[in-house]
Parts: sequence; structure tokens; C-alpha cells
Amino acid sequence: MATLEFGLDFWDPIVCVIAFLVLIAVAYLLRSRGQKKYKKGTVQTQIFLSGEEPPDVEQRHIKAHNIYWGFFQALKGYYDPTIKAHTGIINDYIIWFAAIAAITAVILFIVG
Amino acid sequence: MTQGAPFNVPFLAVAALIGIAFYIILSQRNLIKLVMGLGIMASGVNLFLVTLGYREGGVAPIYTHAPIERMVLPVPQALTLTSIVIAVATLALMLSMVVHIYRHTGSIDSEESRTMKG
Amino acid sequence: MDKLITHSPILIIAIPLLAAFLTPLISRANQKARDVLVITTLAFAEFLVIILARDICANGIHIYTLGASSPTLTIPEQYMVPVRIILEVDAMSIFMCIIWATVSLAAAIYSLSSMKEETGRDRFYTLLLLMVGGTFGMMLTGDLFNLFVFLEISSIAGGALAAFRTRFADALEGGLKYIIISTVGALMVLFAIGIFYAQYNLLNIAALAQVIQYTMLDKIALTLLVTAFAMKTGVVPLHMWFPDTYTVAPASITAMLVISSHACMYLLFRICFSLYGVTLNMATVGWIIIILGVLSMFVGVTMAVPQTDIKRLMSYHAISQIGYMWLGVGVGLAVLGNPEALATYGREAISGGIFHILNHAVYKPLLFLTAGALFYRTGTRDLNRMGGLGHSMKLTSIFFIIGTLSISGVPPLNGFASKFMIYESVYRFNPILAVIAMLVSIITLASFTKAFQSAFMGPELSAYKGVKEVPKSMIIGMGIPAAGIIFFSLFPGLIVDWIVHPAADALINQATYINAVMGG
Amino acid sequence: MMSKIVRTISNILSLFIFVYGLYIIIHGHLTPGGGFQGGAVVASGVALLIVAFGSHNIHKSLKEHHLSILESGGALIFIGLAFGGIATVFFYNFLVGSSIFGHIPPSGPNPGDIWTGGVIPFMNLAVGLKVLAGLSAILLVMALATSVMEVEE
Repeated sequence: MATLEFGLDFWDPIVCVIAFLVLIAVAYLLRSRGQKKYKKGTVQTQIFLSGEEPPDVEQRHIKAHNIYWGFFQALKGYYDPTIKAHTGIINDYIIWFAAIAAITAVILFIVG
Repeated sequence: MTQGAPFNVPFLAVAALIGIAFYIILSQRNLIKLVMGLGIMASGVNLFLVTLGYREGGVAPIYTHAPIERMVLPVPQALTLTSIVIAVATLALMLSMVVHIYRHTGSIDSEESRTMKG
Repeated sequence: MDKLITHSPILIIAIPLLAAFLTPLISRANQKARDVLVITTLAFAEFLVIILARDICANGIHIYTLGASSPTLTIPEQYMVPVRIILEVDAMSIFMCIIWATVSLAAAIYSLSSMKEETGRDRFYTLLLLMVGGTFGMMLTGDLFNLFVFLEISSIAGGALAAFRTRFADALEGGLKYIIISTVGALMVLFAIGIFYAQYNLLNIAALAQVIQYTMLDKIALTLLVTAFAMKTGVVPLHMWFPDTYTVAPASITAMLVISSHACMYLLFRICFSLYGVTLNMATVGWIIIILGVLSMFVGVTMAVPQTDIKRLMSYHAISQIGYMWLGVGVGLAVLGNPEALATYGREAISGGIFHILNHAVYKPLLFLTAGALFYRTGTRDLNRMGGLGHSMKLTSIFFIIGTLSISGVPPLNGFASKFMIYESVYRFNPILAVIAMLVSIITLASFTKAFQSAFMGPELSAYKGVKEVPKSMIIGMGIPAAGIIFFSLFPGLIVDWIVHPAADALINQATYINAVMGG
Repeated sequence: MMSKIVRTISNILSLFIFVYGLYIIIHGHLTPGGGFQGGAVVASGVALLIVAFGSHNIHKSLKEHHLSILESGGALIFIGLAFGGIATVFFYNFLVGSSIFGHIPPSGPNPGDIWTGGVIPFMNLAVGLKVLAGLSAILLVMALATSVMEVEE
């Protein structure tokens, strides 16, 4: 019922779920062996940043446009033309449609 | 379909209408003109359908004095009519959207009035 | 009950349409009654779809002829060919109907509270029900002209709904783009229908499939149909309207628009498999579909990564996921003429693509609805301005995690099951395609990690101190697809045996489709 | 608001246009025409009135929400008639060959009896109602919207 069989392979989510449960149990075991003797509401539960004052809340959060900066920098050659192609002008969308229709027609006429 | 030159004239008109419509849609940045281009394209397709419905010597299927065996099955006419109705609705909707866009952005140019890209 | 099953194909279309025109009258009297009517209608449609699906599993294709003296009288005595409007429901159509009924029900429940502040809600529900009826029609119809009519009903209603919040300039722009694209596409479809009628004097798909010859004109018609439906489906490079429209539509409508574009994809498959079928040069058309699919997978996901608008990001992911479906079904189509390859991996590829439609139809609405929930509480879609919302919107963030893991194909969730089917079968067809598919899956996870990190993680921002969890009906609207994800994840074998394999077989067996209408 | 001559003439003319539109609607099953065409003719009469009298004056007596009720009513009658045949099949012409108006109409060619189409004349009426209401509403709303813009500028 849960098993998905096709060709030579199969996929059984129940096995995967059991494996995850075992992993969670192990993780819980490890966690329960940790120290419990800290005092709430003191410096012990606050952020420690080499003795510096932690920056305020707005500064601590990494904004979306900063994430994967290096990825875009490395793939600049791909991203610049691709983003440029998305002009947002409705006429260009129809140009793409006409172009793809023409290419498809040519392929169908030549290849069959 | 009947052969012979006069019967192909409507198809040339169809090609011309659709060609003009595509030219307008591809080249004109004015949204009102673009909607007009869509209207012309709808007319071209409708003309195509009506032309297909022509049968030489056929009679309109109206049960007043018409000989039954010469009547034409009015499917293409029904198609055209439906497509006209739909075109009316679409054009009205698009034009009212353009009116609203003009109110918001003060422009009906498809490049100047856009807010989204990338 | 038998009578209900016999008439259910038309009732599925007609009851939402009837309710659509009742809505403005009733909402004048009572707003509550209107809400009850909308939900009851959609629930009844869902019920009809399910009983029809059970009947089709048992008895095969269901035919319904409108206006005839009996529902199965497709060819009247004086005629050689079918002339009336015929609805033909096979396993593939009912599969799409199940998806559409469920998603529209969830979206309507969600709209009850998410649209509460908007004006003109009676028109909103009228349009919503029109769109439901139109899209059901696209899925159930057996002839080409009604296909065009329902396509237009669905796209006019969809465009108006996308532009519903007319106080935003971008909403109107998105709606206008959608409606222009749909009109151009639909007119090209109508032109192709005209070409068929010119040659064969037929409009019924099954009757056409019997006589179609793949002449020069048929190739032009095929080109127009493939490109028009590709544009409506949102395949790269015809996808650019897709993020523009889906970003600005209300969240519930976005979820519905995704499925209605899947309906256009279904129409493409119906045209390729059931109309052209064996006359087609399958390898060429199959490869066209595969290439478009791979392009959308790759360009869609890479364009999603830099987006900072949460719904725009999700729209690009929808494009990329649609690529998977095109890849799977395209591989199946490419080997359709080769019985050995079809049996070894072609059927599994088609099943994988179709199963992916089902999975996408549960996790993508869920993600769009969570984005709507974020918008409802924070008033912004900009990820740069969000942060720390996981502290206050716990249920929403749990739903978001479920959707994220599922769309990225992380085992054991359902996205993995269908992607695994696609990887395995595509690998035997062409290993490079399978590798690209896996790579795309990884980038998907990366992109959603970014979205999750910037919206839900991090310290609680001062701007969102007073933010609460969304209202109950929005939670229910998100809960329905989330429950679907859990169910499909745990029992993929059950789902595939019940509805996915019959749907794939319905696409492959063209002869059954023709015989149901033409007899013998 | 146009000159007095235009207003008087269009006042008289609009009645003829309405009657002609209704004629086309009612004879839809016998002659070329039908619900949509007749409805469009009636709406063109409304357009004439809007041009002659100005949209604000028309709006005093013709409100768009009344038109929208009329439109929904037309659509409901249409679907209701389609549902009327559900005992056999949806859209089944259940009135054909019945004697609602006293006599059973003969089938086959005839000199143009009104009562021959069964349920079709009623459907034409419903469609005509919907189209005339819908198109008039579109014309009225668009005229109002553009006139408001002129005031703003």
C-alpha cells in the first residue's frame, strides 16, 4: 500500500519515516545528556559575542537580498542576460510567442 | 472547399487581418492600440471560420420554405457567433483594466506603466 | 444515485455556473447565505467528482451527450458523425477534476476570511464560481469547440480575479497581462480548430482522431495548439506573464490559477495523445516538449533564487515544477511508438509526470496560501522586510516547512516520490536529463531555504511585535493541502495504483478513447 | 448632453431600436439573429441615449446594479431551462411538440410560426435579457468612468 513499485526499483516512505524516528530518538538522547544547570534570566542565557554588545534586533537579521550573494556574483554571466530578458513589457511576451511558434513550425516541417 | 480564385480571396483577407493584428501587437506600446490589435485578430479568426462555413449552393437552415436536402449544418456560424460574444466580453474587460491602469499610473504605455520586471 | 452518476459530468459544470449567477442575487439579501451557498456548491461538486471517479474506475470512460434523447446517444441515426456537444470523461480528465475540485474548495474556504476586507465580494464569488465551472468544462469536454469556450470562460474569470484588488496598480497590470496572453492563445487555438473543421468537417476529438492524417495543415494546427497551450501553461520562454500575474493575484486565486494553467497542460496532453496519437511523429513532438520542459525547470529555478518578493519566488518555482511534468510526459510521448521502451520506462515516465501534477497541486497551493497568510498579517510580500515571523505564526511556519520540503523533493515527502519516478525513467531514456532534474531539485531547496530564513527565522522584529496567527478558516484552507501532502507522502503506492496509472493508461490508449464515442 | 434636436430624435429613435432588438430576440429561431444579436441591438439603443443625454443623466434612471440583477436573472433562466431537460438529458428540448399555446406545431417546413422551437425561443429570450443588461451595464459604467476622468483633469 505504501510501497511504490516501478520497474526494478521501489520506494517505501514508511522505511524512511522509521529511519527518521530512530535519528530523532538518538538526537534526543544526546541532547538529554547536556548540562541543565544554567540560570534563567542571567547573562548565561544571553548572546555571547566575544564580550561585545550584540547588535540590535534589526541588525541581527540577515535580509533576503544578502543571501547567496556569492552565487550570483559567480554566475553573473548567466544572470545578467536572463534577468534582462524578463522585460515585463507585454509586447515582448507576444514576440516570444511568435518566435517559439515559428521555431516549432520549422522543426515540424523539416523533421516531420 | 470549392476550388477557384474568387473563393480564396477571403483567406487572403484572413491572412492580412491576422498579420496586421500581429504587427500591431508586436510593435505598438500603447495599450489601447494593443487591445485594438486583439480585436482585429479576433475579427480575422472569425472571418476564417465564417469562410469555412460557405458551401456552394447551400441554403441557410431556416425551416421556412427551404429545401431540407440543401440546408447547411450551421456549426461554423455558431462558432463565429460564440467567438464574437467572447471577444466582446474580453475586449470590454481589457479596456476597463486599461482605464484603471491609466488612473493609477497616468500612462497607457506598456513600458512606462509596468511595475514588475526581472 | 445511478441517475446522479449518469448526469454527473454536466452537473459538475452546470451547478457552479448556476450558483455563480445566484450569488449576486443572494448576497443582496444575506452575506452569510452567500458564503454558505458558495461552499456548499463547491463541496457538492467535489462529491460529484468523487462518485464519478469511482464509477469511471469500475466502468471505464463515461460519455454524456447534451440535448440528445439519451446520454450515450453520440451519433444520431441520420448522421455518420457525432454532431452534438459531447462530454467525454476518462481517468485522466477525472484525475484533473479531483485536483481542481479540491483546490477550489480549499481556496474558497480560505477566501472567506482572507477577502473579508475587500469590497464587491459578491462579484468575487461569482467570478470564482465561473472560473470553477469553466475549468471543469475544459477538463471534461470531448469536443474542440467547447474546449475553446471553456478556456475563454476560465481565462476571463481568472483575469478579472487576478486584477480583483483594483486599488493596486500592479494587480491590474498582472490581470491585463494574463487576459492578453489568454486571448492571443485562445484565438490561436480557435484558428487551429478552424483548420481541423476545414479539412474534416468535424469538431469532436474522438471522431477527428479517427480520420486525422497529419498533413501540412495539421502540422500548422499542431504548432498553434502546442505553442498556445505552452504559453498558457507557463513554459520557458513563454513564462514571463506567469510571475507577473501570480504575484499580484489574491493568494487563494493564485492557487486556483496554478491549477487552471495545469488544465491547459492537460489539454496539450489530450491533443498530443488522444487527438494526434499514433499519426504524430512522436519523437519530434516529444523532444519539443522535453526541451521546453528542461528549459523551464532550469530557467525557472535559477530565476527564482534572486527574487525577494515571496510570491514571485514561488511563481518561478511553479514554472520549474511544470518543467518536471513536461519532462516526464514528454519522455513518454517520445517513446509512444516504441512498445518495448514504452513498457520498460515510458509508462512510468508518464505516470511520474502525472503524479507530479497531483503533488504540485497540493504543495504549491499550500505555499501560496502561506504567502497569503504572511501578506494578511504583515501587509507586505517583500522578503527584505520580513523576519522573525516564526515566533508568532507557528502554524503557518509549520505549513511552510511541509510545503518547502515537499517541493524540494526531500524524502519521505510526496514530492520525492514523483520526482523519483521521473528520475528513474528519464535516466533510462537519457541520463543527462535526469541529472539536470536532480540539480534543479537541489537549487529549489536552496531557494526555499532563503525564503524560510528571511521570513520566519531570526529574532522577532519590532515592526511585527503585535502579529498574531491567521484566522481559523485560513488555517483550515491551508490544512486541507497539508493533510493531502502527508497522506500522499505515506501512501504513494496506493495513489499511483488508484488514480495515476489509470490516468496514464487513459492517455496512452488512444483506441479506447475513440471507441467510446464512435462505437466499435 | 447634446443639442435639443439630437435629444428629441434619439428619444424617438431609441424606441424603434428597442422594438427592433426585441423582434430579433423573439424571432431568433426563425430568422437570422437571436438573443445575442437582439440584445446587442437594444444595447446600441442604450448607447444612443447615453451619447445624446450624457451618462450622468442616464445613470439617474438606469442604475448598474439593477442591470446586474437583470443579467443574473437572464443567466439563471437560461441555465434553469437547460436543467428543465435533465429528466432526459441536460439541454434536452422538453417543450418541443407540446401544446402550451393551444396547438401542437407541425414539424418540418412552415411559413414561420413563432411556436416551433420548443424551448429555444425562451432560451433566446433569456440570452437576450442577459446580453442587453450586460452590454448596457458595460457601456454605462465605461461612459461614467471616462466622464469622471474628464472632470478630474
